Amino acid sequence: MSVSQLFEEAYTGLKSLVVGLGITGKAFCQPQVTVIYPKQEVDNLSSFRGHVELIGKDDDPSVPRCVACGACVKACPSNCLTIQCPVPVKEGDEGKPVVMGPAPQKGSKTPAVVIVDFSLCSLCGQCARACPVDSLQFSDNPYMVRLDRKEFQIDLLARLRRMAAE
Amino acid sequence: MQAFDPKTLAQDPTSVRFEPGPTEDKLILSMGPQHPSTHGVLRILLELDGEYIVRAEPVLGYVHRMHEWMGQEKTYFQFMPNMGRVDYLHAMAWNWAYAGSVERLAGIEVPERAEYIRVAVTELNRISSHLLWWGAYLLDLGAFTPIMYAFDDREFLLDILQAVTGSRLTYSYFTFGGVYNDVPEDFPKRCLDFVKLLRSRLPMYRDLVTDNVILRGRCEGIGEMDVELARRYGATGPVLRGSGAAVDTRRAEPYSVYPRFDFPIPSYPQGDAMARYMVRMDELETSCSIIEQAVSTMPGGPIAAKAPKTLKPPKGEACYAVEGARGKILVHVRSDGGPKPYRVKLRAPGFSNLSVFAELARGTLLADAVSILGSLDLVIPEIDR
Amino acid sequence: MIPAFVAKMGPVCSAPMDHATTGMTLSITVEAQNIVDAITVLDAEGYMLEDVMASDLQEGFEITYHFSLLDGINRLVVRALVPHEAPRLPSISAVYPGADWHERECYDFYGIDFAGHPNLYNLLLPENFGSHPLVKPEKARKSLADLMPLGYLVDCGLAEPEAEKPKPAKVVKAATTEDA
Amino acid sequence: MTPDLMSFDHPLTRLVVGLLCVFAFVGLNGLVLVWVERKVAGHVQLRPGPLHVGPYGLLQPIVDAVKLIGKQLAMPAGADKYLYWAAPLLAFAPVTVCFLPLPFDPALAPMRLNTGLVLILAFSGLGVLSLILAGWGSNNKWGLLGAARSVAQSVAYEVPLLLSVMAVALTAGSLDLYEITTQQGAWPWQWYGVKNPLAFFIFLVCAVAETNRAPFDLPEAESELTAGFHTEYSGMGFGLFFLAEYASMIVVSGVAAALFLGGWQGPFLPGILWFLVKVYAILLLMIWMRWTYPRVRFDQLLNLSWKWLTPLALIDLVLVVIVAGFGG
Repeated sequence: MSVSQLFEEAYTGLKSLVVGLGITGKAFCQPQVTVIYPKQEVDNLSSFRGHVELIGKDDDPSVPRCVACGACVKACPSNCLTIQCPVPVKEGDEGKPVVMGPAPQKGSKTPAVVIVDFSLCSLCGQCARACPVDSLQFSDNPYMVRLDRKEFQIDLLARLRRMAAE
Repeated sequence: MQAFDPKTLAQDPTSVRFEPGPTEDKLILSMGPQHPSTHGVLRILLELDGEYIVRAEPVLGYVHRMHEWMGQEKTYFQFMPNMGRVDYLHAMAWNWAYAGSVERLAGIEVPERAEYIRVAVTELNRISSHLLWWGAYLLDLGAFTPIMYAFDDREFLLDILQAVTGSRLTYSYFTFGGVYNDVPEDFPKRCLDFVKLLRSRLPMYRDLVTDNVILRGRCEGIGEMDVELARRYGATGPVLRGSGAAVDTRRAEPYSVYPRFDFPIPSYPQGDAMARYMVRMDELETSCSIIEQAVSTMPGGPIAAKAPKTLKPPKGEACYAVEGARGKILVHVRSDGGPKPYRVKLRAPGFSNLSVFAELARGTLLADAVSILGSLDLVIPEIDR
Repeated sequence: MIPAFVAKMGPVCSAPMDHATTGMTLSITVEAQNIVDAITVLDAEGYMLEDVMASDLQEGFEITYHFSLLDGINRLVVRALVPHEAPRLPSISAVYPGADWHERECYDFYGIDFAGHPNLYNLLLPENFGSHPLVKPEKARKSLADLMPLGYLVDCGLAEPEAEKPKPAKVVKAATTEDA
Repeated sequence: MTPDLMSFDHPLTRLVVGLLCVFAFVGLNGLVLVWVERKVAGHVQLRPGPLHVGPYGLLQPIVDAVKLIGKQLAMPAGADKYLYWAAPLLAFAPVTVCFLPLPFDPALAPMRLNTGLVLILAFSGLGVLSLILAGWGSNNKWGLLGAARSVAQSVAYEVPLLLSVMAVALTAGSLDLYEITTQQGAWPWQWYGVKNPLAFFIFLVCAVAETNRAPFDLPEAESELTAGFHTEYSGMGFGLFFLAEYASMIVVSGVAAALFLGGWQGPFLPGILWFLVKVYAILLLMIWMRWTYPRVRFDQLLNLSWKWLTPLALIDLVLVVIVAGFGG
């Protein structure tokens, strides 16, 4: 390698270093892009896919469309859904307290308990896909901070009633 | 300093097996599982002579999750969300490989619109993977700023993908026969805007990093491999293209609607870390051009074929190869006609790419080994599965 | 159409497959002891080792090697069957160094012993893990006849062709497997 | 009014008061530098940097310091107890001595020595000893590799550093920093940095390497050696290394300001302010470089020193001698 080549290489090398400084220097003067979160709002929450929630009937939004068939429970890869209905009363057992059993139960067309355990959920949407009456959808609730994992057992019926009331 | 004593590591069978070399002044160094540049929890046992590497052996399995067993235990639909977790950086390609192999097995036709959406989101995801690699690789080489610029650009992309899929990282967007839900109205416009933005940023990337004399010194001539070595180890993707073979599964074994798009396959003959770097930088542009073509010619129609709620493919087997950001993803599914696969085999490109590392790292400096490791673009969850 | 080099591999049987429905073009079954010779032929032909997969069947462990050329649609699988009692076959890691890790993975999951492997220890599982998680219980195992389509079984002499049901796949076969 | 250290008659009193001032100066400037570094890094990376503690995050370094002091001082098993704890102290102590001959202002030179430059170079050479002890004493392989790197690096970069300083000392005809400063004028064209830009450039590069700053931060290269020589240090043990790094940055910037940029001299403003402005300009350049470049490789680092900087510094020295011979 000749001396001139050597110095040419050194020159281009030094130039690239100066160009690099120029770029970071320019960035230094540009406005920042950080969203300082609790003080500023994040603007794309509407498309966020949170835990599943029930969809109410068109005529009565506080009652879910759900027919308590149990398809979503079976479809869930992580077993995070619980749907319970009253177990049909056997003959001779009338008057005893109502026992809840996993859906489907004979004679029950609405669920008595719908719980999603969000600490297990991986948000895959298989439950919503499996639902025959389109009663499940993703919520867009990103504020999911709890102190105990048990608190992630979300009562969807209560949530639906609350949403309908608002 | 105590001499290396294999007895003190009796609880660790891997280390015991990695005996000290023939001379005593070799240093056995356990790089990882917690090390800044092993990208997660990879462990590499190194035998060093000074700072020169005599022997390197990757130790895997720290994030092993037994996906293949889960594949056998879950139904076809239930295994789908696992695919986003295998390689969290290019989840769409894994989605596609599994969906594609089951579609082949069950003979499900995918509607045209779904194919175009698949292409668009997979290429977007590829760009996000390459951008993250770019930043992380420079972090390995000691430059802290580029990853922030890369993440700044990646943010726009993740917003687009969030609007489509609802999540920002571990997508499970594909279903058998199509995609989960339709893209929003403004999807093509946002894609084109993003492509424009990225193209305006690429010269900055080049000036700041690619042309930088220090980076060139760290990458050029490091970890050279040729096509023959890549073939014997099964290295694919940018690693293979960086060795001079212009091979891309999207072109070699065309799937979906890729044959309809016009895109170049970047390849560099040098085979060093710089060549792999350049291939990935060029692929950013390639993916941009595919996205442009896909969203501007996206037809209307249904987004998913009618698939039964419980899928029971006929007995048989099928594989599906997809070009992921790291190389050829191959999913092989065997069915016995039941609702669960009999066997699912996932071929992770990073697994084969990493297996070359021992060969490439021999005789290099420790700093070069870090550079080589970074240039292979590893995602450890994909390698460990 | 079966390429000429297949004959050199000493196949027990070779069945063409339909790429459109299976993603493969050719399936070659060889004796487990001959695997290294068979794969040396593929190496000379310039094939790349993609993957090594094992599955647990009633007949034994079936080890499936996926090969393809760097370019083009030409994936072929080489299969070898080893019995459950003595799951042992020669290692091909001397021919394809990339097979090293794939074989270790099979050893992890199925306990298949690759003779002549330089480094046969657990790769993904801890070294003292003890068991092989993907080995199926006796009743869950299926035989080849339950897993493979009829066309393949016929080609391998495992079943009689059903006269009334010509496989549509067979028609396409000739069109898609002529490369390699 | 500027404080006048010269009013203390006895040199020993001056030394003690000077040392106390230096400790305060180093501590305060260290904290400010941490803030500046993080703020610059933030803005270069399009993010705000420290923000929440105090106005503009100004109190963040204090919180960090309190956190570091509050942490447990852990020592790895098998470490050499004395070497292990001596290392951080040894890293910090010599750097403070280096401040003594620095002329901050005509009235504010803690110690005027006619061999001030030699003192600084000698004591900054001691700094590498602490890195070796830290790396060796902590019984950690990463630390050992870091220590080995730091030795080779400091040996390689002392040479061109000395040569470039010698070029200036020859021109000025003195080794006293006060003397060298006064020989330059208030305006840039009177500075040695402008008269002899090559020596200035070599000094800057070597200064970055001597203080182990990116892109030459090989002894602690975090993506290769996790943290190099201070891998095992926690709490204030690490804090002292951290402080020593910033202190030695200030020292080399101070020396550069005095040698090449006319020290305290400048129009209109008081001397101490000019001196600090010049020191901080060089510090900012070092910080700016850190957040721009990748790290060089070890052999490249040594090659740069032996194949480029040392010959160039020698040529520069010869030129200076010739010019001084003809001129003087």
